[in-house]
Amino acid sequence: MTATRSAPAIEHAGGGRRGALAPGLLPLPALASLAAGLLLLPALALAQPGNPNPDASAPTAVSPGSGRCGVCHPTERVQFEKSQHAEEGVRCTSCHGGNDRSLEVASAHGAGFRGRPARKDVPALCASCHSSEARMRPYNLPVDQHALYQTSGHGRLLARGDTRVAVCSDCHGAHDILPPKDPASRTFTLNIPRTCGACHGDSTLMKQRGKPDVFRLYMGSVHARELYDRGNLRAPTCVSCHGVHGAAPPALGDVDKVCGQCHTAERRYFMAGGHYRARSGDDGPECASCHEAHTVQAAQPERLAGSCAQCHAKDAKTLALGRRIWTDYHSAADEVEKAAALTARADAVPLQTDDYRARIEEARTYLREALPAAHAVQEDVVAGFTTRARSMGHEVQSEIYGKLGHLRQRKFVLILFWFYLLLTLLVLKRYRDQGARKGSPDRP
Amino acid sequence: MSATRPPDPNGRASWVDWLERRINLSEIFSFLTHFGFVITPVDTSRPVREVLREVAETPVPKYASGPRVLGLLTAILFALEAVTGVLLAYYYKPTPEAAFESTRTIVRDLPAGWFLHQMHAWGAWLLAAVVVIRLLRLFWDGLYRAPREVLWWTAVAMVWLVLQLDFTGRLLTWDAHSYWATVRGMEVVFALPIAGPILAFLLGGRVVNDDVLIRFYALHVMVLPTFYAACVYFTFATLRRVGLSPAPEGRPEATTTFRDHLYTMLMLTVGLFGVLVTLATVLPFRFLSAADPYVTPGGVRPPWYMLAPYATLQWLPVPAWL
Amino acid sequence: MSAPRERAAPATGEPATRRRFLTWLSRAFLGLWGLGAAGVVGAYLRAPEHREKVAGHLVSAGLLDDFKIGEGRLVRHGVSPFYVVRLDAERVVALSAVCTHVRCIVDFDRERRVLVCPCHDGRFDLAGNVLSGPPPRALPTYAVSVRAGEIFVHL
Amino acid sequence: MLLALAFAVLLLPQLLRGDGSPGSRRRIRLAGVAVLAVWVALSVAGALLERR
Repeated sequence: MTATRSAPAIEHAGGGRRGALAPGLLPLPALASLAAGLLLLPALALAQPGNPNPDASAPTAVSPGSGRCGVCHPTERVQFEKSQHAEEGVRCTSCHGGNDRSLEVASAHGAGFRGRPARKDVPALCASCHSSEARMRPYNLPVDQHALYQTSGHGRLLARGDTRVAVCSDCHGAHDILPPKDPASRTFTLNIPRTCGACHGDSTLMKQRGKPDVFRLYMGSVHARELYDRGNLRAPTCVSCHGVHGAAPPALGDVDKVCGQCHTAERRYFMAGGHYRARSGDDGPECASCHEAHTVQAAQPERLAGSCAQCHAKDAKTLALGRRIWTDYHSAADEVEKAAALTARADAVPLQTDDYRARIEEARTYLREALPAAHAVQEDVVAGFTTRARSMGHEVQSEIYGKLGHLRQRKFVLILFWFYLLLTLLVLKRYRDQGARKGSPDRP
Repeated sequence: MSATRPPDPNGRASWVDWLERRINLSEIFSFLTHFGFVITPVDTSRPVREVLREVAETPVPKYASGPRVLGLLTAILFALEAVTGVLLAYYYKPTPEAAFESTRTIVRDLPAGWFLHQMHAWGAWLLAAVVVIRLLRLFWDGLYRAPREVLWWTAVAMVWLVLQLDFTGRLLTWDAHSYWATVRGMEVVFALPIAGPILAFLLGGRVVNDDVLIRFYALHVMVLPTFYAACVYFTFATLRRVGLSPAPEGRPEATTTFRDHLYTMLMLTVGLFGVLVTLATVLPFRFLSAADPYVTPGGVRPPWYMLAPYATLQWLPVPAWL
Repeated sequence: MSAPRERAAPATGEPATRRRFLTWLSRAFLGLWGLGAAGVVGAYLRAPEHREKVAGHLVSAGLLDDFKIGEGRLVRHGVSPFYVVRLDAERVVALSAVCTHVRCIVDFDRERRVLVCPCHDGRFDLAGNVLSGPPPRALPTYAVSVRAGEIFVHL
Repeated sequence: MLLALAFAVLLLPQLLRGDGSPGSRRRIRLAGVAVLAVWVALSVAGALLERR
């Protein structure tokens, strides 16, 4: 960051003399620029848009990124100097045109000056570089973002002349563009909901368009809880389901594919089940029918009754099926938890319980497998797992109960044993005394 | 107990006679005299019933009582250890992976497995106590002088063997306490100047791992019991040669019959069994968590017979001893 | 051992039958020790076989899609290994892999669709029936259910 | 240490010949009791040591 640090000194020196550097002052800025130039040499070696003839060591190039624009635009300069673009040698003029070596407004904002790009022009402006295979190749970046954008909901509205939709700069920032890996970036996983929520959480804007405030909905979902409360960066954000540059709501028939990217087992069972077969075209039950689209929630029994009733209101038998599956699952889970509680009791006795714990874990795994299996909405499919979990819980319970019972019995049996033992001693003594009585007269 | 069965006075043919016509039972019985268990010469040309009656009526000193009983106890307890040990060995697997689990199966899951395990453990505890007390008694009564020096040597050897059996057997359960007690015990042994490296060589290294476990197992179930049995034989044989220890001074030597002696011994065994069962039920040895070579549990204490060296080593640095 | 003693001490004048009964009783009493020891040791020694039988009633044999049509696979399950054979797109059968003759593990001959015992060349068809050779009984077959693409065998 | 101790005990018959008189026997017994007392004291110390 030598460049950034050396910049104020140069500006001070250059600013007072309006660009006419006396030969005597040359060593200081020249030295500084040289150092900056050396650091940025790899970046400068690349072809630079809008600045076809970069000359870093020239005395007029005061700041490699922002040139002299920052003298009048300090806020933008500070933002821009931190951005990835500045690091890779993109200059102000690359987007805004004009001449960044001049301090005269007339010549700086002179020939080829674009000023602030209109919103509708932003995607094309970014695409001028980002769709160029040749320019993006060194960074191994995709070049299809602009094409994708044009297919997105945002892009299509923009094409129709609606400029109150997201363009590149709304999500990536204008001057302070950072790579998505940078935690400070707006496109960093943790920040994506807020970035999208800037518009989709603006209730007045969304009301005008007749859309729900999905940001708030998302923040109430299990996905948001996973992301923020547990810090799991693999939890899905907006872009996981809607796409990044091609952001659009998935078609009704595609919801299970979208959710199935992560919930593979659920999708497998869902596709094997009656709900999937019952779908006709785009109509029919899909993931969001029970779990909600943005407020994604685990299906709870109490919610379940409601969500089933959306379609099966008149069908008491089917409604009961859902309840039965839940009862089955919970009774199995209760058995397993009872076994776990019993293990704790056995620990206190103490009995050795390592392998009981292992079996309880196995039973819990079956229970976890039963949840995806429930998406097949068939009783016997779920029962395949719950039965095993329940029987393992039962086995562990009965084994521990047996052992605890044994422990209680032992001391009782010991008393009986002593009674028997004393009797035995008496019998043996009788034998011995009989033998002695008989033997003594023979003895010499 | 057929040893005391007198001949049928009616002369009725029984299975004993039937067998006698084919095998010389007296000859087989006379083996016992070679081992020193029966202290009467046996005339092998006579039928076994007569021999048995004669043996049963042989007057013997009353040695199943008083301090003399200690020698008998070392043999009875050893027999008990052998029986329970063999039964335990049926299910025990001497590898670090399986040792703990197989012991747990025995102790927790097999019917009466806990009983055999605790009997073996408490029997070992009592045996160690008995051999040590016996040694003290022999010293107190001056029974180490000629002609009983062999008796003394075997008694010392038995103490040493029992302590080694205890030490090797302790590790086999491979639970946290037994493992760490062994590790600490081995550290003491390895600290010795000459014996340390030799033992390390014999036991397969200074680290208590699978090599050590299997060698301990071999020592525990084969080598040491064999030597112990030999010691028991030497004891009986020596007793036969030099006679029992003299009666306490000032008291006449009480005599009894061999039959009487056998009954007394049987009653002694039954009583001992009762004591062991009580101990095994009321005060079971703990067996909880599996040994983890990377976690040392607190409260690991050496067995009682090692407490004195342990205390010494705590206060005196090891080199001072050497 | 006390049998002759009843005659050895007749002076007490007790009836011989009562003495004999007492003797019998005390002998039976002592005999219970042997019985008890035999019971305890017997229960201890008998245990492993007993334990094996408890294991598993519903065994997963893997996913249906992993089986090619006509493929048979040996499932190693405790003391009762079994074969799972996929007959066609839908039907799957499960048979014990233990020959009924001398308990050898049979091989699956995919081409002839028979199970062949390597020990004495006993042959079984896929319903378990004996085709040829010494086996005295048919192989036990097990019920199979396919749930969501996974094969379960009811042992 | 145990080994060395065992050898010493093993050679006791040779080490303690004595003259068989009641006096010498009492002395030997006294020495044995003293050794035992030290051993027991050390054992008690060892048992308490761990508890601390």
